[in-house]
Amino acid sequence: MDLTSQILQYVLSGITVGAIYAIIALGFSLIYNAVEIVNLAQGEFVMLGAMLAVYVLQAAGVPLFAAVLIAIVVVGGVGALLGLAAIHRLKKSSPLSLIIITIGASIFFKGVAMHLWGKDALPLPAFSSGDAIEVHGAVLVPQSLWIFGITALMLLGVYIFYERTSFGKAMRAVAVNKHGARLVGINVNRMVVWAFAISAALGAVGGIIVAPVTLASYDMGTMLGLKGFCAAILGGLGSGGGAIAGGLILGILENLGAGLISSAYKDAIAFVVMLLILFVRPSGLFGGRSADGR
Amino acid sequence: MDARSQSPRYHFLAFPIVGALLAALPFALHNNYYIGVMVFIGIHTILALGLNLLMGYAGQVSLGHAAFYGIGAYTTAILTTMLKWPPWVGLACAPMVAGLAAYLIGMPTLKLKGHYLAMATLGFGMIVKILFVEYYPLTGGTSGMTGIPPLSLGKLQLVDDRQFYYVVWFFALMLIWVSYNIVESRVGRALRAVHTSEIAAASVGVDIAKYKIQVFVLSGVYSGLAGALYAHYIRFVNPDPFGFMFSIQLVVMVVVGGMASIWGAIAGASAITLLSQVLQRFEDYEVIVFGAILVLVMIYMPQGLTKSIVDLTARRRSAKPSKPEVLP
Amino acid sequence: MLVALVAGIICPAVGALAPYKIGGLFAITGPASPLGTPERDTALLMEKQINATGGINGHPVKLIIYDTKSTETDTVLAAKNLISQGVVAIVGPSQTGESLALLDTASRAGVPVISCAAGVKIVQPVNKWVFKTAQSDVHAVARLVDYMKKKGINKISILSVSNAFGDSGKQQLRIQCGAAKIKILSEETFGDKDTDTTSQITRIRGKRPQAVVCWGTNPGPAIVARNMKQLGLKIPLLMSHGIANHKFIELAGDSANGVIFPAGRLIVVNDIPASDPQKKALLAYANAFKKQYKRDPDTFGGHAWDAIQLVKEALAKVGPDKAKIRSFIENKKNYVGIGGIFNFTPQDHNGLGKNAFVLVTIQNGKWRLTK
Amino acid sequence: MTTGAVFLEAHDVTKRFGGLTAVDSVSFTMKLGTIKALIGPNGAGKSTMLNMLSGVYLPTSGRISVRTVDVTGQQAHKFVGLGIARTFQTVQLFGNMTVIENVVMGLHTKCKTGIIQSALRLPSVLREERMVFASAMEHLERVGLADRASELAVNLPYGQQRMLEIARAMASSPEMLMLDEPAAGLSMKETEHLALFVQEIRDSGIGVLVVDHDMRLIMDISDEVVVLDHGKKIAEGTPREVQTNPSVITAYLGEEAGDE
Repeated sequence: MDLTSQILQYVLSGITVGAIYAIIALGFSLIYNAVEIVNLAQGEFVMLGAMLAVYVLQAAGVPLFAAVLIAIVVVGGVGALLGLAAIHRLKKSSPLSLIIITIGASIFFKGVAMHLWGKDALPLPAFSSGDAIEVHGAVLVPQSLWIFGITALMLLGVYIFYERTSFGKAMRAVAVNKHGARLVGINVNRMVVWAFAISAALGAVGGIIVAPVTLASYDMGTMLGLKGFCAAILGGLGSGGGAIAGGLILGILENLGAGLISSAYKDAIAFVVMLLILFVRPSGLFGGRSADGR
Repeated sequence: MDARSQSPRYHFLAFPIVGALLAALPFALHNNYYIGVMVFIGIHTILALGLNLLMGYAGQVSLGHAAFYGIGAYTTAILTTMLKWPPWVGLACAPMVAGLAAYLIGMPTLKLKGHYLAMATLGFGMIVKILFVEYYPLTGGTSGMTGIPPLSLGKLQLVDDRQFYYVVWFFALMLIWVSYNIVESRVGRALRAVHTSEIAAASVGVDIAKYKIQVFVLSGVYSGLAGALYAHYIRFVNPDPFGFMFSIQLVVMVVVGGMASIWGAIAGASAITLLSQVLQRFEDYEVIVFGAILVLVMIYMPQGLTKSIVDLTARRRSAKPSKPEVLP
Repeated sequence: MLVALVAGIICPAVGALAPYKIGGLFAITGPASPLGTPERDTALLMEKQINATGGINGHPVKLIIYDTKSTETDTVLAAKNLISQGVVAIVGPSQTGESLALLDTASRAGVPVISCAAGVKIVQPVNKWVFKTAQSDVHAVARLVDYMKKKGINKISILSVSNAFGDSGKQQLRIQCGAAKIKILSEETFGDKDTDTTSQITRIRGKRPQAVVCWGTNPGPAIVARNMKQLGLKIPLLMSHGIANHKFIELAGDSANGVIFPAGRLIVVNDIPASDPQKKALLAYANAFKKQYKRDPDTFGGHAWDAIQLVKEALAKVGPDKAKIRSFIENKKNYVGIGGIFNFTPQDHNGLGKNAFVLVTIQNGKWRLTK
Repeated sequence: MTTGAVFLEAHDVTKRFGGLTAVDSVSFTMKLGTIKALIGPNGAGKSTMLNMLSGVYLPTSGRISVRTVDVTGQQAHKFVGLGIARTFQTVQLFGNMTVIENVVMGLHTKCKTGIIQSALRLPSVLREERMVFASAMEHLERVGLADRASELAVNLPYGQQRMLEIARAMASSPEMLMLDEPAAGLSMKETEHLALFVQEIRDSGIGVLVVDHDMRLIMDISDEVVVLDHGKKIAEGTPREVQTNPSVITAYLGEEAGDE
């Protein structure tokens, strides 16, 4: 295997995980836009999606497709509940105590998942069988294609939702100016709850499509959530396009680093890259003007 | 004529009382387990104090503070086992190395704001933990380093829990005193000023960047000392205790205790440390219960324990508190 | 504080004969919980068994189990709690790091600790009070190296998890492969929460080794096996005893077939000839566990079984004296357990040799003794 | 301090925010011991100008010099050291501090206590504390707030908050004081009191730059007036000269017919 096909392999693997980071980062951005808090339970939505899908598939014996749908809807509902808890105290609390609420929620979800589904990892079957595809000496598993496709669909869906539907536009108005949105008769609280629900559902989708590759376990969410957060910051918090770019860049760089430099420092490379980018561009690659207002 | 808030006098009354209570406590506890718990509360108090200065007074969030704790622990571990330096020297060097690390990291990161700063510190914490794991020749990798010597006073080795209790709380009380002095001084006022209005603080000449870095270094120093105390207490270090989850736990201690409150740091450190011990009985459920308690405390006491309790007693005293309007 | 004070006070039991208290420290939650949970289950099973058969010399046994949460701090505190409640010995903890954090506490309090973790560092250098029942990776690696020599494999790549278990295995592989003239072409690692190892395997593929040795505990190795199959790398995959539970086969699915690894005899108990001295002990544990929990036991539970069995025998012989229990275990010879046949000495607090391991191949999702 | 000496100069100062030019190559000078007013319709760029002169904004182009030394690009907190103090359009007090602590903040650059000295509470720290609190009390007496020294700043009525902000600025003993709409929200009586105080400050040899909408106040107290419109300087002179300047009248009438 020559170096070019090795590099191609790293890039392909990088895009696969990067797509997941992108979906999670998008979830972060959705909530950040709505309430300006960072939801550190986002990774747990990913985990809940994956675990629920496995559980429904095994326990209820429904087809994979139905299990996936059920999981997404349930996780969306859980997200809405968290949103309710957050807005309950939105006005009275500092952003930091809201973040701690999401940390508490994340610990809680992890505990519940551990209790319900055990401490071991669980497998989810791939969406389609078939052999790996070979591209110039690098291989691509069919599930990766599913991941690319579904991620692209999700991103398109979010874009259409925001740009083309009146509901999405209302939500964007809340993001831009909460007070103004309230004045024109938008129910801001409802929008916040919806933002949580949608980003939870997005996270669940991410968890479900990645589970056949990576397995599902009660503690899978923390690291995925952090990397997603990392991607969101890289792209610039609150920017949809930035979230996607951030996710892909992170995934590819991380795999290239692991492959070409050292796998021992795989995670370190991801964070070093993030730090360097932040030092050069303090508001992320695609964020608004720098925080330094002078 | 002292026109400042009445708190200093109040504080200097509280200080000897708390000190005396802490000194007497081991005589009431005939059980090394409780002493051990108190030792960890002391170590966590030192950590929370430093982080509280940074978060509560300088308004900077750090999600990577466990790294400085780890740097402190590893510094003394390396100096005392590999170079055979005396434990007290290791203990003295640990905060310095951690402070230096904080300085180097703070210079570029403290230019960032809000969530970007949080993420940068988180990334830094991750990188440091990975270095602990991978830099095998120095750190012993994941298996860690054994054989760290105990602290000693003359010929007396401080290996007993009770002895160590006094060592830890000596440092903790000293740092409470130091933190209090800083908060109630020109520097503390400048920090509080930055927190209320950066633009106004700059208009009276407060060099915001300088104070941010100073506090960051100071909290690094605190954490380094805590780490060194940990290392000489357990006498073994490995990377696991210095990861992301512990950084989060520290932030939780500060917020639950109450931001911008010296006593809040002790309250938070005690509450979280004790809670995790009390929850032992829930076995598999303890994680769920811990998460639920955290959410409920933050929903119903968003200001943290100390402030909420003070508010509660204040409300009882005067039926109708005059809620001052916050300035624009 | 008060709550903890009250909560911790355990009333001494009243009865004909005071119960013997044994402490258990297991990682019931946290990353190491897949190890700690079967250990805890086994411990509870044994408590029930011992008390149902009249206790030890008429004394009932009381097991006090605490969760270490897979953290060193909680391990040390829980150990102090156990010691202050007067346990005669501590069984566990589950992880190497936790066990090492206990060295000081154990020797200071003079309590025998019988760890269920694998790391050699726990017993090397020997701490007077600390033992372990899990087989050392030294012997696991020795078995694998023997196998590779036999099959003419002399160029390998190592893929290990970045925790104490993986580290220790890697060290041993370096030493023993060096001695056996097996060349290590590359050393890769993966995080214990990593969800993808394709980049590591791609690197390995570029080095063209004859076999891959993967050293880790679930779920990482399952991902490695899957990724290897996905990337079409068709060379022998050798693994560690860290995958000796059902989970690996469940997670890796088809990719598990053909994987070879050293393991205690427990998981291939049916393949083992009746002449094997361990057969009886293995069956006793396996059947008891299955009856109680309706699932197969795994090797981790076996470590707890051996540890408690040793304490039980000591108690029966020397009574509840911590120093005597310690020296009983230190001099125990020919204890036929789950992990192997233990022969403790003052220099060897593990007491096992490489015959504690057999080589196991996964065939059609089942464990088979490697021929 | 020499009354009449040039203290600060702005040379062709421009500030753009994205496509919008808020201040368009404005030049003027500030002299010690004079009150200069900066007026103009809403959005004329008055506050932006003030923010540049106090280092809050960095000019897009142009130069600012203090005592002929170029200070363009210096950070905001350095301007106090140059002898420039200011107040804000929306009152920016440290609400969680007492009234006297706010004034003590104004003395920040006069003290030397660093983090280490204060951590150890050295005798020098206590000495300095006594000194600054005494000095702050004097400043409070000048604005008539001495009796409220230990109250929290948030609890003061609005007019007193304005005066406290000026007292804080004065505590740094500036050579030039910038007041951004000091009379906004004040009652007639409070405004008179303010006018007297500002003139008193001028008479002590300090240069004062005032931005305000209250034309009567401006015309009463100013020695010189600069008029901005759409970011450009359209007139400069004595209050009388400016009042009769045709372009000023058009600017004001075109924008808002009311006020004066």
